[in-house]
Amino acid sequence: MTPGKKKLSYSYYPGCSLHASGREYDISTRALFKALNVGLKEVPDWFCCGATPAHNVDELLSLSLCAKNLSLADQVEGDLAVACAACFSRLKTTQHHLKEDATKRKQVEYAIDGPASLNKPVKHILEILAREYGLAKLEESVKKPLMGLKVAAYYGCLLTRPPEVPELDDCEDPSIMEDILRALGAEPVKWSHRMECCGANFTLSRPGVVLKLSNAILESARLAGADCIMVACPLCHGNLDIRQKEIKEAFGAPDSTLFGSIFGSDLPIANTSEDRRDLPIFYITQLAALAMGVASQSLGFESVIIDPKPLLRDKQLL
Amino acid sequence: MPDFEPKIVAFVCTWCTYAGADLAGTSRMQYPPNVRVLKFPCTGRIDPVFILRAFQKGADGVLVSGCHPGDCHYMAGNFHARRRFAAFRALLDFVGVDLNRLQFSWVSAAEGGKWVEVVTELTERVRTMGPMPEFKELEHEELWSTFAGAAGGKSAVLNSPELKEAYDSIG
Amino acid sequence: MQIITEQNLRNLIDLLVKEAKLVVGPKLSGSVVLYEPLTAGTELTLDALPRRSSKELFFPVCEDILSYKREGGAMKVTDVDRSKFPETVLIGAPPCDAGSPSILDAVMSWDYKDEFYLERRRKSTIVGIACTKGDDACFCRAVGLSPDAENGSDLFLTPLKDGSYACNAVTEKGQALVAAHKNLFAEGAGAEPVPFVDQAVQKLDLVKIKKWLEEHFEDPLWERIADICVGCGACAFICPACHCFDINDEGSTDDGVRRKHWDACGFAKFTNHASGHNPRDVQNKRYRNRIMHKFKYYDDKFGKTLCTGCGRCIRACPVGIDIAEILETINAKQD
Amino acid sequence: MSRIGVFVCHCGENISRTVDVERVAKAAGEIPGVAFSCDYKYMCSDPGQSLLKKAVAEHKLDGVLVAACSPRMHEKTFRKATESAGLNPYLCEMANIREHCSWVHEDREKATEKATDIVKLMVERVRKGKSLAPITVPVTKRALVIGGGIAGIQAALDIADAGHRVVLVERDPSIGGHMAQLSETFPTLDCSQCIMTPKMVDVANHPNITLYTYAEIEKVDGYIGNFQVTVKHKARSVDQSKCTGCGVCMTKCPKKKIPNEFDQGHGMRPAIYVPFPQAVPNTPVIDRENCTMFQSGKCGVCAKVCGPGAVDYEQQDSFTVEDVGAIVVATGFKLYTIDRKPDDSPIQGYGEFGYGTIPDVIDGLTFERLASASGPTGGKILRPSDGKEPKQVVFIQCVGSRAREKGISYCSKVCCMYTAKHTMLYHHKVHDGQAYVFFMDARTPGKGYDEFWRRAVEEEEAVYIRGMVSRMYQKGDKIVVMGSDIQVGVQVEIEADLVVLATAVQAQDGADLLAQKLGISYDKYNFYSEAHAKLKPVECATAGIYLAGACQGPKDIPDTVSQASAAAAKVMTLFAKDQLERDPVVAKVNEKYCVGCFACKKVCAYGAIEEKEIRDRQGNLVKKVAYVNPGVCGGCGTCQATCPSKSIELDGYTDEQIMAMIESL
Amino acid sequence: MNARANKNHLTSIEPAYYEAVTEAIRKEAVKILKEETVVGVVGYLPGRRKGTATPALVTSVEEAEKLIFSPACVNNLSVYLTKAKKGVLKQGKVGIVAKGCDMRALAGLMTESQLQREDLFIIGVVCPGVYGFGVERTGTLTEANIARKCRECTVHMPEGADVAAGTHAELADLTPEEAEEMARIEAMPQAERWAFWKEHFSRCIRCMACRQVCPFCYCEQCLCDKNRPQAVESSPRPAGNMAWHLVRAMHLAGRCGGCAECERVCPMDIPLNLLNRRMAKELKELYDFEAGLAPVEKGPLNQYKEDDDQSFIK
Repeated sequence: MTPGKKKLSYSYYPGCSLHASGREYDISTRALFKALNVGLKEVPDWFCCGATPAHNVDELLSLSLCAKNLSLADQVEGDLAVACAACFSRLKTTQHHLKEDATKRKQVEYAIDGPASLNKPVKHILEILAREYGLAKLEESVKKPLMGLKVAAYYGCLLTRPPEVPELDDCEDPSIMEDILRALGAEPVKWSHRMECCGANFTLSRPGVVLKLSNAILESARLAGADCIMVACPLCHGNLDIRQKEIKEAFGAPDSTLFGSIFGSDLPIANTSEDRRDLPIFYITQLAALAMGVASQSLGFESVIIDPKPLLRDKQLL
Repeated sequence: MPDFEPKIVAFVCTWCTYAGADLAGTSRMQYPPNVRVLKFPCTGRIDPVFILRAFQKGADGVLVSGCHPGDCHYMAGNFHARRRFAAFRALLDFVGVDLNRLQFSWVSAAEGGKWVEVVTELTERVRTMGPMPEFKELEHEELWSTFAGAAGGKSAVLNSPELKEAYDSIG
Repeated sequence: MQIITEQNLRNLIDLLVKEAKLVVGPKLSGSVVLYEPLTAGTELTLDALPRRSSKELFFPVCEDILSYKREGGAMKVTDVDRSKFPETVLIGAPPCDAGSPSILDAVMSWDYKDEFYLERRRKSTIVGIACTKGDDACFCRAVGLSPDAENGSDLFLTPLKDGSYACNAVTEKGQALVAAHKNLFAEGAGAEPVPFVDQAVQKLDLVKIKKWLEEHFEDPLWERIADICVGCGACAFICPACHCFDINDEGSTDDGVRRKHWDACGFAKFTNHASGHNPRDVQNKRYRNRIMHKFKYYDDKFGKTLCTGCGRCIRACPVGIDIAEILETINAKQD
Repeated sequence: MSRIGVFVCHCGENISRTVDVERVAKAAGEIPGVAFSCDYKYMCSDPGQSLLKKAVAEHKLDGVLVAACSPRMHEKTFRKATESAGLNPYLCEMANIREHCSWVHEDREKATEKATDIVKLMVERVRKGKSLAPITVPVTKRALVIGGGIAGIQAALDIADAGHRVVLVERDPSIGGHMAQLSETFPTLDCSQCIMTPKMVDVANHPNITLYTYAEIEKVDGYIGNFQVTVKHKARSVDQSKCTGCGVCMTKCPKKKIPNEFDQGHGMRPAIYVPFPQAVPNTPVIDRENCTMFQSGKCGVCAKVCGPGAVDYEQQDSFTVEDVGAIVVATGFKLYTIDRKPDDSPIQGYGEFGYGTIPDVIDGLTFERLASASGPTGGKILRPSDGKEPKQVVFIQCVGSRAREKGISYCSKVCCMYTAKHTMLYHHKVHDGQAYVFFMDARTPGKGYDEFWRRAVEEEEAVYIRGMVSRMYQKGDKIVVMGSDIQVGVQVEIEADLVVLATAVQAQDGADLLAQKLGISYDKYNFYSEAHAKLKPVECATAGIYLAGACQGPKDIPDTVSQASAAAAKVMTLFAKDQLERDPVVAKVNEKYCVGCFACKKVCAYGAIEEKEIRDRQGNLVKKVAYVNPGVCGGCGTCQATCPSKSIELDGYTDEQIMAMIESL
Repeated sequence: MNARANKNHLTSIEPAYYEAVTEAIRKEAVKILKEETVVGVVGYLPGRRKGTATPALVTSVEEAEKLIFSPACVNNLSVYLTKAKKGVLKQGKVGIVAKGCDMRALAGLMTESQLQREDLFIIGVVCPGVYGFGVERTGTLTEANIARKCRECTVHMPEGADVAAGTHAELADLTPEEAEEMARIEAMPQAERWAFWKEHFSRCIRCMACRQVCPFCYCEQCLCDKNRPQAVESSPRPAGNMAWHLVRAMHLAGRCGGCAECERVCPMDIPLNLLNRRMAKELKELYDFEAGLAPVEKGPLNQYKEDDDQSFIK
């Protein structure tokens, strides 16, 4: 495939979240790709990748789920585009494991009754935008630059980890989101918690942990002066958006602590911000589509909890 | 084949496996007497041709043994040997030699017991397999045009003084 | 004229095998046709020229000469029992193969009598067959033979259009063979013979070529045509007339076999002296020897050309050296 | 026809109990080429050896086979006896019918048969064997020491004290190395410079030592006993023979704000400088890249103020060739940095620590300079960003070390101890400060080491947290260190004023390039490889080259000094004789047939094989062939097994011998 | 990418393509001879018989104008640089016409210090395939007369040549006969494999064409010609033949570039390339090495890694 000559076109694995709680990620992805004139063809009959609990319960099952999805994806031309960070991680991890471990590969191929497609390139939306479409072209395509919007780009824990698997960017110090934001005309803030985990795995089983972890992320973004947070994962979005009010209630007072101290008062405690303003949580595709001039009505801003429209209006982006 | 005594040839390095076999001796361990040991400075010196030749000359099983990786007295000889023999095995397998007759092992100077184990296992395995027919048969095979049946006519002993001198000077 | 049907020809083979004779003829061996012992008439394959010539019947690829063993202080030497060589019938050799013994007999019974060759030769009967195939490498006519030349054959068969063969018992051996199996042969006029194939190289003036060779031991031609030779022995080994051999002791100094096997002038070590000196030190000198031997030296000594024009060397040469082309080149020379 | 004598030993009853030695001797007598055979009770005894010598003379033997114990036991004995009987010792071999036969088999019949076979086999070996002459190599009794840290200094002094001449080459302007940078040393807390500088002065004053500083190894030719080493003397821009070391140039130099390497970039130095006040030699160099004179051509102050006129802006790099017989490599180490690594580096940086962008995150060596009385802060612990005294200091061990995911799996060995030392030094200097240490394990094997560590924990109030740090980031003027305490099982977050990283000890930059020049091997971390991990820990595989100190792997000072003295002892052993005698089991090339594919050279672990040009009488190149340097060849024979045309052959184990043995099976 | 799907299914290559390549070679050869860049060019001249070609070293412009490229240009010419025409390299730079498969030999010979890149001017041929042995030589290359090795060619673009003649971008998608045969042999029971090879090797007459035509058999003293000691019997008997072919395969392991010349020239039709290919496959699997893709410092059997596979060692 030679970029530039041929129209970019991808097979597309949305994953369960994007058809449910993260629907706005799906619609904005489709809207964005349409605006960029990039083909996107959904894999027929795809099913759940098993993220994020399956691999902790039954490794073989989780590998087989992804392997089957990959072989389904093989039927559609073009590299496989994935928006959900968890699906992306599972699909890439599966390819990685099965390449390394012939025994497992045999087991999985037996289970899915066919060859595991280990060489189908799996690409996250971020790398498609930044590398395949290209930052320069992205910048050119911007119709409505996101001027003055201070964004905390939040990577979460899955996009770049473990180091040898995703091949997306530097494992601990990535810049791909910030690069895209700059291309869109927004202002990425420098902040500390962009790589921390929001606790997605525990969202149902141990919500307390989630509240703590997500609070730390929100606080860090507020301290850095961000107007909003940008994510690339429906699970992160869920925690940061849906639980934001809950978090506020749990950690209302400025002196509540994020973490317990182990040596009583010996250990210093992280500060919290004075102002606990609401932070709208955007998907990368929502912001990008907005910048491409896609009508805001078709980006799912209505279905989120923290209404982003006041902020967007404030920045004259609506 | 109850009476079959396999002929086992062992190519060993002097520093590890030969010493390991010595240790088996000083420890008075017992193992089958079928093995004949050829000492080399290092497994790196062992040419695949030697193995081939041993089979041609009637070996039913061949053992190649040297120092464990990292223990080579010459630093890397066994590493080179390892690659060489990995390739040679593949070749023998491809032409239809049963690799159960060719054993490779690392036996250190401290592993008298392992030497006994390796030699015993190979000897007994080859014993159950029976004599190695392939190369031996090949040795005696002739082209049709040679009329192999004609070999073994009348003999004469050459021992005139001149001839004797000539022959003696050869070897 | 005597006629034998194809079926009877095969039956003849079956009978000969029953008579405990060694019957050798073209036979499919793996993917190639070779002269090999036939166990039944059905094995005879006449639609392709065998890859190797029939010379190995008398001059095997490799044969034992003697074996030796040191016993005590003395060396015990055991000869090969040549009386055990079997009676042999060669069936289905075209003139370019059947003709080779009549060339080689001269050298093999010259000042040194090669007992191995001669014993085999004495015990063999050759049934030649006229050649109706041929390709652009064939040039038997150019060296004085022809697709129906009977040289060397004891019995000669000519393929007829109805699939049977006209027979001509050339020698007593041939007559004896026919006489012993009379019922397989029938008297008759026979159908039309199958026509022969035209040859690209027609006639060469072998006398003129020999004269040129005599005068051009040193000539730029040698370098030009022969420096591309890579020095293998393919041409010599499959040639019906080449007869160089090497003798090797195999085994140890105390116990072994002395073997004689084919050698080739293409090999770098051909004529290498024990001193390490080699008078034919480069490839073109070795190739020159090949031509000289075939078209001059052998003629000088025995009045024969050491080539039957079978074209095998042309087909097999890895680098496309074409002896017919070389002869044509020499033939066309004015000086 | 050979005339071999076979002597079958009873070894008391050790052999004769299970092997019918008389039958073996009789069978041996019938092997072609055997002229004499007998059996005897104790071949190794004096009468046994006399029997051998007598038989050699009486039967005009030209080869000897003693069928007895393992050659590892008595080969030397019988070769000596054979030699005294007038034969080449290498014509004597042993057939091992004790360890490999009588001791391991019980069946007398089968043991006898096997012993006979072993004898037959070995007779072939003797029959095809050749006389070999021992190889002698002349030795130049002058040593080269590369690297002027404590390892190089110690080795140079030891060799020089033994009366041999030494050339010491140091890359930097002064010797001293890392040890000169240290504040105090564990486990005694004595001042590093106090024990180091006298040794440096000894080097400078030693009549047997030629010191080249600001010099590097350009090229190494030759082999054990006979190396020719080209040394590049980098242009100092100061004539060492004229400079008095008065230091006026340094005080007058207008360019003074250059970060001082010796202080890990935290102090300042002028463009003409000595790295530190006690430098040896005390001759400054001009840092041309930072010198106004060199950059713009306008200045020349130092030349003007220099009384003796030693400053020479025109000076060029120069080269000398040193003939030496042995080389000690003591090039030391460098510290891992957490910066982003170049793309081609197999070692990863620390993105989670911000890739070194936080100014108050420093490494251990920088802390040494902060704690050193001669350091940039005069011994006060002040943090680099704002010069404030840190009240909360977090020390993190194993940064880079034991971290496979970062590309380094080894332990750096010294960090546990120096971190403990750092907490103590900190506690001594900042009484109200608190030190935290994140650690995986505390590794303290050494004399007095564990006691020292316990003192840090128990008496000096360092808080040791077992666990690693996952992230740190700047928050205001604090550094938030997020980690885990795996013993308590909780996440820990500390707001620190200063973070000190015990970063991994790594091989010096360019260690691989130097190794290639020397022809020595190195591991994947570029640490030099010793010839044998246990038995030859200071020798390189390449004969005549020895290792000292951290260039071979992380080491503390006592270990380094010990190894340096060991390397010196090896050099002295080599220099004890005028000529080096070697076992003649070495490879030889048949130049007639060698076609120069150099497969042998590629597999030779000793670097013994060189390319040799064969020229005709007119001097035209005919071909290139392999040449084995017998002084260097180790005798493994890997080259011969590799050579397709067998144009290289190992004496003592020729193909002819081996084939004859196989033939006799 | 599904590369195979994009390959041509039509296999017939018309004479016009070869004529265009011929023109390009002639032009280049004439140019470098005229400019005295080279002392000679090793290329192909037409043979007497229709559809044949023969290797030649041309040293003049007139001769260079006769050079050809056709499906009959089967030879791997690099053999001349290490053997018959070795001497010419001493006189100066030499031009050589090389197909992709021949280039692998050149790279291998550079690895083994037998050639220097700067001594060569490589006229690479974008080769769509050559004739097999004993096929109809009609001038047009079809699935029926293409050589077995060409059916699975992976190197038809002459990477690293000084100039490339021809433009043929994609190869036909043909049945990989050789790979299939190898798979068939590998799947045989061990005794059947032995019988297979024994039958083939028994036919060998030791004419040494395989050795002589091999660019890598450049030893001046072949191990198999040595008689002190005699490691391999030199007489053409089944025993010595087996040993000879095994030793040769072993010596070529990790070096053979897969030109399959040995197999082509074998007058007894022994499938020798299968042995070499099997070794190449093993070394690729074990050490991820492919011979001849570019000159390298060391071949796979001249180096090692500490963690090499040793599952076969006890």
